[in-house]
Amino acid sequence: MIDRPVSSSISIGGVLLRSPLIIASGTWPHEPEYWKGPICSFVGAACTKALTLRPREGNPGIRLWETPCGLLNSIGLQNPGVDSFLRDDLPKISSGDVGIVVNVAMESEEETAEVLARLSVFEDRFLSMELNISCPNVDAGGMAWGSDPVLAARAVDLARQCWRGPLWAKLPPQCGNIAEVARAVEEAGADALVVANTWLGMAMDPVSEKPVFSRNVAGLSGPAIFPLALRLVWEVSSSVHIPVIGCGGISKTEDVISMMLAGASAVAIGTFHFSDLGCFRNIGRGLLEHLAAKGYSSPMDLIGKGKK
Amino acid sequence: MIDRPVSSSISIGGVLLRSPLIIASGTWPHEPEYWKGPICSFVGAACTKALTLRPREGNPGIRLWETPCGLLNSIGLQNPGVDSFLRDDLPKISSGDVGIVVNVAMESEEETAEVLARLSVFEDRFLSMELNISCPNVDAGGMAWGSDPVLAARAVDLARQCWRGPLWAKLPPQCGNIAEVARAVEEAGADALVVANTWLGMAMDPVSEKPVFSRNVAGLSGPAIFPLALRLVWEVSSSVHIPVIGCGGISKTEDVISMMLAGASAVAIGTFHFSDLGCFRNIGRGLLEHLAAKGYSSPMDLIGKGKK
Amino acid sequence: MCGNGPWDSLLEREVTLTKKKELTKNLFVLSFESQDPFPGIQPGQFVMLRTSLGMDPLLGRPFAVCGTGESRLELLVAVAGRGTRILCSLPERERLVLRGPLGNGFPPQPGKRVYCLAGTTGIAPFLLARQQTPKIHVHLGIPGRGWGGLATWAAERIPGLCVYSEDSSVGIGGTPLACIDQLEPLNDVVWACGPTGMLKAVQTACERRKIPCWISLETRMACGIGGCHGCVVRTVAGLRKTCTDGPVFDSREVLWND
Amino acid sequence: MCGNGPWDSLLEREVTLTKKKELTKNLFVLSFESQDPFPGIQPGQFVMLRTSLGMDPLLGRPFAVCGTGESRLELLVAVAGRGTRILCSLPERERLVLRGPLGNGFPPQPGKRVYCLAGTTGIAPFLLARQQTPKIHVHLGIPGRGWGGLATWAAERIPGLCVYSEDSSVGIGGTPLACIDQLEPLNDVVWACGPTGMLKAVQTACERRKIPCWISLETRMACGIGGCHGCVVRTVAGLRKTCTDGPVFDSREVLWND
Ligand SMILES: Cc1cc2nc3c(=O)[nH]c(=O)nc-3n(C[C@H](O)[C@H](O)[C@H](O)COP(=O)(O)OP(=O)(O)OC[C@H]3O[C@@H](n4cnc5c(N)ncnc54)[C@H](O)[C@@H]3O)c2cc1C
Ligand SMILES: Cc1cc2nc3c(=O)[nH]c(=O)nc-3n(C[C@H](O)[C@H](O)[C@H](O)COP(=O)(O)OP(=O)(O)OC[C@H]3O[C@@H](n4cnc5c(N)ncnc54)[C@H](O)[C@@H]3O)c2cc1C
Ligand SMILES: Cc1cc2nc3c(=O)[nH]c(=O)nc-3n(C[C@H](O)[C@H](O)[C@H](O)COP(=O)(O)O)c2cc1C
Ligand SMILES: Cc1cc2nc3c(=O)[nH]c(=O)nc-3n(C[C@H](O)[C@H](O)[C@H](O)COP(=O)(O)O)c2cc1C
Ligand code: FES
Ligand code: FES
Repeated sequence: MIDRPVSSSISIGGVLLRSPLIIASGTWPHEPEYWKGPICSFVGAACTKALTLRPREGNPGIRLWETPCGLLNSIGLQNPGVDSFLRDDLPKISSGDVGIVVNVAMESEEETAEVLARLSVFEDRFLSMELNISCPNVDAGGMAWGSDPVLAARAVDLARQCWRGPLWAKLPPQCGNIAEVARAVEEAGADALVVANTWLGMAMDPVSEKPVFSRNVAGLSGPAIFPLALRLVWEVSSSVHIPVIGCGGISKTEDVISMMLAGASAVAIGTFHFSDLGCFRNIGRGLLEHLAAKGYSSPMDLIGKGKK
Repeated sequence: MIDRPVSSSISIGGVLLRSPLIIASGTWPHEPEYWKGPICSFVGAACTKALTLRPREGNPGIRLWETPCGLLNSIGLQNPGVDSFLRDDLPKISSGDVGIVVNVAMESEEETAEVLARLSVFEDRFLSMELNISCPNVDAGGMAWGSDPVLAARAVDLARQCWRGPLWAKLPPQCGNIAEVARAVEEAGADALVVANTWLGMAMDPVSEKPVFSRNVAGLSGPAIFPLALRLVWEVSSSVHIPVIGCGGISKTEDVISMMLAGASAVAIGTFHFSDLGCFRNIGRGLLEHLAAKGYSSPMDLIGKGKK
Repeated sequence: MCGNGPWDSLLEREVTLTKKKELTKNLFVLSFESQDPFPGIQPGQFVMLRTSLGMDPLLGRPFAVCGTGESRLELLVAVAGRGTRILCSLPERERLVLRGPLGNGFPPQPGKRVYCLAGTTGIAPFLLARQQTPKIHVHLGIPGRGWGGLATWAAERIPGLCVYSEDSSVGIGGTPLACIDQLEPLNDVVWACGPTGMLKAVQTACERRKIPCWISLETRMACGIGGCHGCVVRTVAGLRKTCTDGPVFDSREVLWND
Repeated sequence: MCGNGPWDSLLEREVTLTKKKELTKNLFVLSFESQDPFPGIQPGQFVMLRTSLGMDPLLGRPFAVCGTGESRLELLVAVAGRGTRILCSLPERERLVLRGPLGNGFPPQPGKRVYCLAGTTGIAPFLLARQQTPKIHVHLGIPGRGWGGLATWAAERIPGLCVYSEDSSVGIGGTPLACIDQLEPLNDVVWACGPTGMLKAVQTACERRKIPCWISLETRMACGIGGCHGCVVRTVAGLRKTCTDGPVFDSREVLWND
C-alpha cells in the first residue's frame, strides 16, 4: 500500500465538488455567514430552500415535531419566490465559497418553466439545479410528480428543456416502484438523482385529540430513516447509470461510507446539522481518516464497492 | 363528567382482550414464565413467532443491527415447524393467562393450507390467527403476498377457507397502495388488519465493505418507524370497516393513544420491550390514567376520534 | 468566531454541567462551564442545549440565558416534557452541547424606565438584565406556593423583586399585569417573557395604554439559526422567524399563529 | 421474582452507578447499587445494561457479571463502539437500567481442577468465580502493556493470577493457551472466555488433548431472554440461543456461525 495524499473531492456527472457532503435543501440559512469559512470547510455544496414562482407562506400551525431520532416537518415550501431570491438572497450566498445547488419545487408545468427561465439568466452561479418532485408538504404537485414514472419523466423532460445546466431530480421515498421512476427520470435527461426526500409520517396530539399538522401528514427526516434511505440508494443505484446522491438521516462518517458503498456518489445532510453544526467537519475528517486507513486516494473509490 | 370505573378491555371484531396492548409476533419467548404473572399484567394478548409447515433455520450470518432508535433484523422465520410447535410450545404457553394469537407465515398455498388444517384442531386455544403476508426476510412468499391487492386477497381467501376462527392479516408497510391492499383483504374475509410489519431497510459494514445481512435487506422496527406506521394506520383505517391493529415503533402511552385516535382498535408492541420489559405496565397504567383524566370509560372511546 | 474548541466556529461548543440546583420540584438552575469564553450576551438571547450522549432527543432545546460570566453560563430550566426531564436528570459533571447565544435580546432603552413582567421561568432574561442594568423593575408572576422556590431564589438576585401569585399564596394576589395600569406611555416601557397566554394579555394591556412593549416569544425550533423555517410567527410584516428575527419582538407587530 | 421496584418482576431494575474506575484507557470497572438484592449469580451469567435517558442507543448491552454482593453488582466494560462509549462516559450517580442475571454460567466441577483462560475482558466471569471458589486457576492474556492496568487490577483480586502478553511486555510471553499442554484429561477442565478467535483456538487445543472445556460466547443480542432469535449459534444440536441456552457451552458442541 503506497501512501498517497487523500483528496476528498468528487465529481457528480461532471460537477466537481470539494467534498461529497452536501447540505440538504430547506435546512440552511440563506445568510452569507453560513456560506463561507470554517463552518463550511468540509461542505461540498449547499442546496437552497425550494423555490417557487410566486412567494409562498408555507403551512399554518405547528411545523415541527420531534420523534425518536427523527423530525417531522410541515414547512410547506415557504419561500420568497424566485425573483426575490435572485434579488436578495443570491448575492448574499454567492459571496461565500460554497457551491450553490438551486432547489426548484415542481409546480404546474407553466410555473416551473417560468422559474427555470428566470434562474437560467444566472445559470453560471449554480453548480446544478435540483428539481424537487418529492415534497410531501403541499397539496398540488410536490410528491405526486415523483411517485409515478410517467409524471416524473414529464417533469424532468420539461425541466430539461428549460435548463441547460446540470439537472438533479430529487425523488420521493414512497412510490410504487422507485427503480422504475428512477429509470424514467434518467431517460428524460436527469444528470443525477437525489434519493430521497422525507418520508410520509404523521403525529397526533393526545391532548387536543387531533393531528398535530394542518395537513395531517408531514415529512419524516433524521437518523431514524437512515436504514430506509440506504436501502433505496442500493436499489436505485443498481437500476440507473447516472450518479445517485444519498439523502436521509445521515449523521456519522459510517453513514456516508455506507451510502457510498451502496452506490451513492455523494450525500446530502439535513436534519442532523440542526442538532450538530460540527457534523460536517467530524464526518469529513472521519471520512479522510477512513480513506487513508483503507489506502484509497479518493472517496470515489468507495462508490458501489459494497455491491461486488 | 361522572366518575366511572375505567376498564382497559377492548374488542377486536368480537375478540375480547383485557387490554389493547398486544405483544408483536416474533419477539416473545415461547417459555411458560413469560405467559403469566405480573410481567403480563397489562398485556391483552401475545403473538407467537411465525410458524411454517416444516422447521426453518432462518437466515445465516448477522441477524441484528441496531440503528438510531431502531433495529434491523433478518431472522428469517426461524421456527420448529407447526407440528413441533403444537407438541412442545403450545402446552407451555397455554398454561399462562395471556391470550394466544398464532402467527402463520404465508408460504405456498398448499403449505399454508396444511399449516392451518393442523392448527384448526386446536382452534379453541387461539384468540385468533394472524396471517403474515409481510415478512421482508424470506425470498419465496413473505412480503410479496402482501404487496399486491390481488395476491393479498388470494392469500386471505385461501386462509379463510382453512381457518374458521378470527383471522387477522398482517400487511407490509411498503406496497404501491396500502389502502387498496387493505380493501382487497377485507373483501376476502379478514376480520382485522395488522398495520404493519417491519420496513425494508439495510445496513453496510464499513470494515468488510459488504452488506451486513446475508439477504442484503432487512426489516426495520422500533421507535424510529412510529411516525411512519401511524400514517399508515390513519390511511388504512379510513379505507376499511374492519378493525385495525397498529404496529410499529410503539414505546409510550402517547403512542398508543395516537394510534387509537388515528383509527387503531389495539396495538402490537415488539422491539421496544427488548429494551424495556416494564413498558407494558408503564404504558398500560399511563393509558388508564389518561382515560380517567379525559373522562372516558374505555379505550374504545379513543378509536378514530382524531379523524373527527 | 474562530477558536480552538472541537469546532472552529464557537457557535456550538461542549460545556460541562458544573452545578445543578433544584429550586422546587421540576425547576432547576443549571450552571455550565465552557473552555472558551462566551461573547457578550443580551437579555432575551437564548441557547439551544442538548446532551452529547445518544441522538434521542435529537434536537437541542431553547432556553433564555439567565446568567453569564467569562466562560460560565446559567439557565433556569423547568421540566416541561421529555427533553427537559432528561436534561434536568443529568448529574453534575455531565458534558452537554450548547449552541448560541442566538437571536436578538430586548432592545436597550436609554432614558426610559423598564418594567419587566415575567411568568414563571420567563424571569430568566430579566435575571441577566438585572445583572447588567440594576435599575430595571422586575415583576414575577407564579401560580402559587408550588413555585415559591423560584420566587425566593429570584428575590435574592433581584432585590426589590415584586412577586404575584394567582392564588394569593405568595406575594401580591393576581398577576404582574396589574402594574401596567400605573405606567406612563412616554417614560416607561414593558419587557415581557412568559407563557403565550400571558404575553397576549400583556400585549393587549400595553396596546390599550399605549405603553411601548417588547415580548419574547416561545416557538418550537429545530435549528435556532434561521435554516429550518420551523419557528415562524405571523407579524404585521409577514411571517418572521422567532429564532433570528426574534425571539424578542415589538408587541405591536405580533399577530400570533392562531 | 416479585419485588416492589419499578416493575414487579425483578428481571429488570433501575440501578445507580455508584463508582466508575478507569483501569486503563477505554477500560472501566463500573459498580452499581440496586434497591433490591440480587439473586445468586453464577460466573458466566450476564446482564444487559442501558441508560434510562433517551432511546438511543435503543438496546441494552450484554456484560458478564464480574462481582456481586447483596444489592451491589460490578461490571468490567471495555469501550468497543458507540454504546459502550456512552455507558463509560456517564458520571457517577447516573441511573441506568439493568436486565438480569441472564443465561447459564459455567457448570460447577466438583472434584476437578478448573483452569480459567481469559482474553482481556474475558476475565470478568472468573473474577466472580474466584470470589465464590478460591481454588480455581486463572490465566489472563492481554495484547501488551496497553492493557497492563487490567492485569494489575485483576492480580489484586486474584492472587496467583498468571498473566500472558502477546508482545511479552507483561508477564509471560504468549497466550494462556500455553497452559493447556500441561493439563490432565481426567482431572482438569477448562473454562474460557474472550474473543471468538481465542475461543476457537482453545476449543481446538482442548479437543486435541481431550480436556473437557466450556466456553462463553459473545453474540449480538436484542432481548437476552430468548424472544428475538437474534443470538443463535450453530451447534451439533442445531441452532441454539446464546442468551438462554448459553452463553456458556460445552466447547465440543459449538460449530460457530461461519
Ligand atoms: C427563545 C426561547 C426561550 C426559552 N427559555 C426558557 C427558559 O429560560 N426556561 C425554560 O424552562 N424554558 C424555556 N423555553 C421553553 C423550552 O424551550 C421548552 O420548555 C422545552 O423546549 C420543552 O422541551 P421538552 O422536550 O421538555 O418538551 P416536549 O413537549 O417533549 O418537546 C417536544 C418538542 O417541542 C418543543 N417545545 C415544547 N414546548 C415548547 C415551548 N414552550 N417552547 C419552545 N419549544 C417547545 C421542544 O423544544 C421539542 O422540540 C424557551 C423557549 C424558547 C423558544
Ligand atoms: C454474554 C456476553 C458477555 C459479555 N461480557 C462482556 C464484558 O464482561 N465486558 C465487556 O467489555 N464486554 C462484554 N461483552 C461484549 C459487549 O457486549 C460488547 O462489547 C458491546 O455490546 C459492544 O457494544 P457497543 O455499542 O460499544 O458496540 P457497537 O459495535 O457499536 O454495537 C452495535 C451492536 O452490536 C452489538 N455488539 C457489538 N459487539 C458485540 C460483541 N462483541 N458481543 C455482543 N454484542 C456485540 C452491541 O450489543 C450492539 O447491539 C459481552 C458480550 C456477551 C454477549
Ligand atoms: C425543515 C425541513 C425543510 C425541508 N425543506 C425542503 C425543501 O425546501 N426542498 C427539498 O427538496 N427538501 C426539503 N427538505 C428535505 C431535506 O432536504 C432532506 O431531503 C430530508 O430532510 C432527508 O434528509 P435528512 O434526514 O438528512 O434531513 C426539508 C427537510 C426539513 C427537515
Ligand atoms: C426480531 C424480530 C422478529 C420478528 N418476527 C416476526 C415474525 O415471526 N412474524 C411477524 O409477523 N412479525 C415479526 N416481526 C415483526 C414484529 O412483529 C412487528 O410487526 C415489527 O417489529 C414492528 O413493531 P415494533 O416496532 O413494535 O417492533 C419481528 C420483529 C422483530 C424485531
Ligand atoms: S428554528 Fe430553524 S428557522 Fe428558526
Ligand atoms: S438475545 Fe434475543 S433470543 Fe437471545
